[in-house]
Amino acid sequence: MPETFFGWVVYLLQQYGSVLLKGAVVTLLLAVVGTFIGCIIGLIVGVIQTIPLEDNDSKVKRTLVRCLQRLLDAYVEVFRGTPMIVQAMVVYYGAMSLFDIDMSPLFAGFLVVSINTGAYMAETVRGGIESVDPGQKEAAIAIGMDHIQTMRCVILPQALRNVMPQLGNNLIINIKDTSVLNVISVTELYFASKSAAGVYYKYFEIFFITCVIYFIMTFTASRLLRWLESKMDGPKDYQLVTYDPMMDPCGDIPLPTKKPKGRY
Amino acid sequence: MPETFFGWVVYLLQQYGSVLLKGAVVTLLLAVVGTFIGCIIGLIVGVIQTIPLEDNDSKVKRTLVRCLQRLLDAYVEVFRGTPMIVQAMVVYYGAMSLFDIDMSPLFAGFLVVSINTGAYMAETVRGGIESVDPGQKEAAIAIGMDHIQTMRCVILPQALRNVMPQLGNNLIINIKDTSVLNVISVTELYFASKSAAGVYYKYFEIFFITCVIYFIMTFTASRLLRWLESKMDGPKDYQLVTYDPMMDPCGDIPLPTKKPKGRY
Amino acid sequence: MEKELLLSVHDLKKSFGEREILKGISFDVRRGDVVCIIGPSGSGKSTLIRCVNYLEHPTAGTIDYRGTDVNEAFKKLTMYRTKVGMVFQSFNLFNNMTVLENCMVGQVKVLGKSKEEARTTALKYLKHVGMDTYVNAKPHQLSGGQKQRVAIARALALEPEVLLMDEPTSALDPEMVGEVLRVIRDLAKEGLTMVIVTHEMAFARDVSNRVIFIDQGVIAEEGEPQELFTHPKNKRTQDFLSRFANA
Amino acid sequence: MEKELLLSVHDLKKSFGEREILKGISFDVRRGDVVCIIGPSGSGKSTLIRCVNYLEHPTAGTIDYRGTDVNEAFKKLTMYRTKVGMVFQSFNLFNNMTVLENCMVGQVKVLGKSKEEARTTALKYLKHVGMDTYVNAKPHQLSGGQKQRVAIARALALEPEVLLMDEPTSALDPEMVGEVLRVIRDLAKEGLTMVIVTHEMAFARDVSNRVIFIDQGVIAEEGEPQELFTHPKNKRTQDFLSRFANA
Amino acid sequence: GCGGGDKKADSGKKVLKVGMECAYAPYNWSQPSADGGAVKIAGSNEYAYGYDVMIAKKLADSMGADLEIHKIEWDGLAPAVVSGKIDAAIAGMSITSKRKESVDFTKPYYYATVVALVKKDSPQAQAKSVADLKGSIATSQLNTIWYDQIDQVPDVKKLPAIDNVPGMIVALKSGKCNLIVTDIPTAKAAAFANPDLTMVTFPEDKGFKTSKEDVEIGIAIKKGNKELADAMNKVLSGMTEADFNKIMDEAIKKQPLAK
Ligand SMILES: Nc1ncnc2c1ncn2[C@@H]1O[C@H](COP(=O)(O)OP(=O)(O)OP(=O)(O)O)[C@@H](O)[C@H]1O
Ligand SMILES: Nc1ncnc2c1ncn2[C@@H]1O[C@H](COP(=O)(O)OP(=O)(O)OP(=O)(O)O)[C@@H](O)[C@H]1O
Ligand SMILES: [Mg+2]
Ligand SMILES: [Mg+2]
Repeated sequence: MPETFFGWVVYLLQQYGSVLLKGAVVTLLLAVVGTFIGCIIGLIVGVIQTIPLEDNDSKVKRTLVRCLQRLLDAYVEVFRGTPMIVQAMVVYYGAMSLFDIDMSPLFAGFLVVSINTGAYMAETVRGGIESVDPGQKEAAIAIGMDHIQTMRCVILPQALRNVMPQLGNNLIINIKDTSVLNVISVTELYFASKSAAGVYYKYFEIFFITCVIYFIMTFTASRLLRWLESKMDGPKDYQLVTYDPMMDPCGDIPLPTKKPKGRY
Repeated sequence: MPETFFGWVVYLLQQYGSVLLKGAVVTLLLAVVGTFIGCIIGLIVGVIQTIPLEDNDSKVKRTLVRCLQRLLDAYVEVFRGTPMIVQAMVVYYGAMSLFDIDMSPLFAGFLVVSINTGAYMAETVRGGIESVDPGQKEAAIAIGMDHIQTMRCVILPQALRNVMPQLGNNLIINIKDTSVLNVISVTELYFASKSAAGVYYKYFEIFFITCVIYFIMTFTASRLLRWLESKMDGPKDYQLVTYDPMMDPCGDIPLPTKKPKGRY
Repeated sequence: MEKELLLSVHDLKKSFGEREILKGISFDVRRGDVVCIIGPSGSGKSTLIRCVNYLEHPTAGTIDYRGTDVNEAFKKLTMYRTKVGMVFQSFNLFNNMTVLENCMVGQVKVLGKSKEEARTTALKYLKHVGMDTYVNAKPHQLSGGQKQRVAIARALALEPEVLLMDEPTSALDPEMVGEVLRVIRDLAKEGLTMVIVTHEMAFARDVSNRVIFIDQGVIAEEGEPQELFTHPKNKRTQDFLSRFANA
Repeated sequence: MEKELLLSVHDLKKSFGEREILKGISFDVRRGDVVCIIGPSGSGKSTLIRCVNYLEHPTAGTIDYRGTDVNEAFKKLTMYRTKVGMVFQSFNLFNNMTVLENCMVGQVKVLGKSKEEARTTALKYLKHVGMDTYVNAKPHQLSGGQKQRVAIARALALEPEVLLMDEPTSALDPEMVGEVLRVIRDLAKEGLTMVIVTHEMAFARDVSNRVIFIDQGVIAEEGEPQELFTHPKNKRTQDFLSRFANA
Repeated sequence: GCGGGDKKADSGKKVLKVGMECAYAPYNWSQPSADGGAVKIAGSNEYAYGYDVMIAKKLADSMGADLEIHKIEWDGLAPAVVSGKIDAAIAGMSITSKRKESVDFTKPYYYATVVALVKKDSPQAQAKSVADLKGSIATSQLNTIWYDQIDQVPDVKKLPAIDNVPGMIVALKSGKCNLIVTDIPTAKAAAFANPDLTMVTFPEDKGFKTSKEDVEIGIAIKKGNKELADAMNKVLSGMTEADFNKIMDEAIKKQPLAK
């Protein structure tokens, strides 16, 4: 048996390296898939929450939309307001005892993370949609687009861009928060490391390894998302097809480029 | 002994109501104080991260500021990237075994939540500062303010307003995430309910109560913060001291008020 | 011979909440007309032109398209809007699309044209406004004048019968006003029917064949540009015009 | 008798990265001068005026204040900036303060005046621009013209020797240009020394006693307004001025 | 469900689904290989072993069922039994009358003697009786009878319980407390892994006073599942405390720590 801290770290890595790695894969899978589906849920909820009601809409449509919006409000509040561990237990064990639905732990995990992320993202998406210049919507309507087209072609692509940083945050949070899913027998990274700790009674050594793995995951995720963001912004330059005849006659007037932030 | 679900809920409430309530108080205390201090940390870090470096600054100052900024970057990445439960263990037990610092669990709890929130808020504050129109900063500099004055009088008050929704989010997250602090013997709500559940193995009944308490706390917190936001926006109207002689001669030209969002 | 009647607005009223902004406005637009709408800030010019395009729903009154109420003539308002184009003060180019895509999206999504066809039409009108070399640029890479020219091309690409413009040059640097006005002037010469809200009095006088002066939600004066600018009858018109002598 | 020399700019150069925007600019500002700077977009007018206020640090060249290099004459740049005020195109009123607070904060924080004193001075200059009735308003509640008048009062409240203005009316609705120009005209009449970047040619001709035409980072032409506007010598000046005949 | 009777594996044999943490040596732990007779954990490539698994294997064999191990966090075990996700939780659970409100327990499958776990170099290590531990700072595991036993130490400073064993050890090693009350297997494993810790046992009359019920460790099954209870009790009735201790010794020897 090893004697030193790092001796133990190396030893545990040999013994449990592959198990921890597998746990990390499960964690990553849950976080990525959950965040992805959660975003889609958030997107849909966000879009429904921002359906405009016109004065001349029929009463039926108004009540229907209002009801749906209140319902979704409740969904957002309840799922943001209660701990995910409880949600997991209710979904997994509750479905079994009440409706005899025997879902697999991983499926339940995806479900819970998605629903939970969806509730958080719904608010974010709504903010993102509202932060898009209203002029964009007006212009879309003015060329004859309907609500769905406006959202799909004009508003959402821009809202999504605004929402990206928050999405990254959510992914990072999910990577860490999936750890509660071990109560529904999902063996993700945290649980894997806990069982390793429970076998060797070495807490700090194992968690040192775990922290490094978590850190690698979250760091990679956040860098990847930043890269994605800059990718979404597209190229900074564009190609003139030919010379522009309407450009200034006195010659060299540079195109207004976005000024770099000034220094003073 | 009760027979039904709600019978049990009532029974457990009688048995454990006061324990749960005490747990809720600890949770709330940790979340509120932690978020508050975390915000201050985030604010300071955010301000340092945005110190502008001028071309004509001395090399010493440049290196110093750069180093500090890299250090704070590391702080943010590490504390965002690792689970709070591990941070709690390291701070509480690590301080004891390595430096013989015997802090109380609650103090360690405040410390951990604050540092953790600080790391999250730092990014948010940076975003908030950067989202303030650069013209505001220029104007402040142009009337002779220095960096500190500019930040304190002009930028931060506006950045803080932008950051409020995110602050609310963080408070809610903290209310729920303090649950991991039971590893350092902080008896907060989740821990209290877990011990209650372990006695009768009535997990669903106890967690129903706990969820309701959590929900009340998070819901109240989010509504309170919204109210605070609208409070910060100040009154919508203002009083004219007297009639404005320079106003339009053709009479009734209303002041441009912010147009309510159009409906179409 | 009278020119064909395209739009006629009857006693249009619009309230926001308690406040009545438009208090009964009627006018006709015939094929080839260039109608300029002038008036002080807050008088309701934007509200009027937005009502004509049904971006705002009028509280009362009707708008007829070729003699039939718009709500009857078109099953969907979206189709009406392709007949009556709109150019905004703040350009409102779609930020997530290139110049070319901005001019194509309406044709493809609303008119259901093929991409090829849409591309050809878009290029035609971009050339018209002198922006065909910028097809790959994103809106944020253009100057204000260039943006507005693209916005005009986007509206034209749907080949509308009438083009509405709400202060097309107000958001521009003075230097760039010229290029946009030049484009509008060309369109007027080619006989495009237009309704233009503007603060450029010299331009309004030049380009329009009718000027409507709106104040406090009603048409205070209306007439031939020469007449209205040189001999305004209404006291308010006189006051208003006097403020454009640049202090 | 020569008027007192306030500012003199010597061979000022400014590069952003590789690109040299200002390529050596020299001019003097004497007490009571009203210097207008005109030139095409992107020619470096804003950069120049920002350099004069040290909002940008010049790459080369010096700026003298009353004959002494600014960096020597003032221990801190902040004090220099209270002597040389600045008005921005986009007003840049502090959004988190009322009109009165906007005009007081500089006096209290930078000049170290008492609140009472600052209040009196602020009110005096707010009255000057006709905005003393709006002391309790927040910037977002004001029209553009009103905002710019407050911004001028804010700059004046520090009682600077020279006032720099960068296109003070470019962001305004045409209707509101008048009220701001009127204020500036009054200040000129009272003998305030000003350097104004503007696109309002008529105004520049009226108000200034010297006009500087900048193109591509150098002074292409400089002279009395009458002379420069009616008989521009430089080909570029002619081209540029011709574009203001509104299309 | 009626306890493994309704779900058939491919082989046509009954399946006995058993839940445990697999993180609590020597009762149950997980290991990367099947060494020594470990059982594969459902839905993973890990293997579970330990005292609980050995007992589970015996039970499954006698019932003619295939054993399926589910790795579930402690807090999930009771809901898993109640909802029927698993047939039995064999995880070192203490039998208490209050818990019987929610689940049924089989006869005890182990008797866990209560001992003290302390630092080797601390005065507590010399204690000859519970009274000698006077004035200690103590804690134990959440939801165990051991936590209640702490009260027997005179003038004790009782810290809040900790919900996992390694956490408890960390608290002891860091000096936040100087006494942990737990059972022999746990204390033995902990002392083995951490040479600076030692287990203190007391003579019967000077040790922690426990009723027979306090030390009974049982198997939790769904309420009313008589068939499974009977089947399990039949096997357990045939075993004595000595048999249990023999198996536990084997588990302690086989735990990864011992290698
Ligand atoms: N959606 C709305 N809700 C409430 N009030 C509105 C709305 N839109 C416009 N208004 C009000 O209606 C009045 C007329 O506004 P409108 O924009 O039509 O004026 P305008 O003539 O276009 O002025 P400008 O020359 O400044 O563009 C204003 O007082 C404005 O505050
Ligand atoms: N901070 C900066 N970094 C890099 N380039 C800059 C910066 N500020 C300005 N520029 C560039 O310097 C050139 C001159 O800009 P400037 O704003 O001085 O022009 P201007 O004459 O004021 O034009 P306008 O009339 O449009 O205000 C432009 O090409 C601009 O892109
Ligand atoms: Mg308008
Ligand atoms: Mg400029």
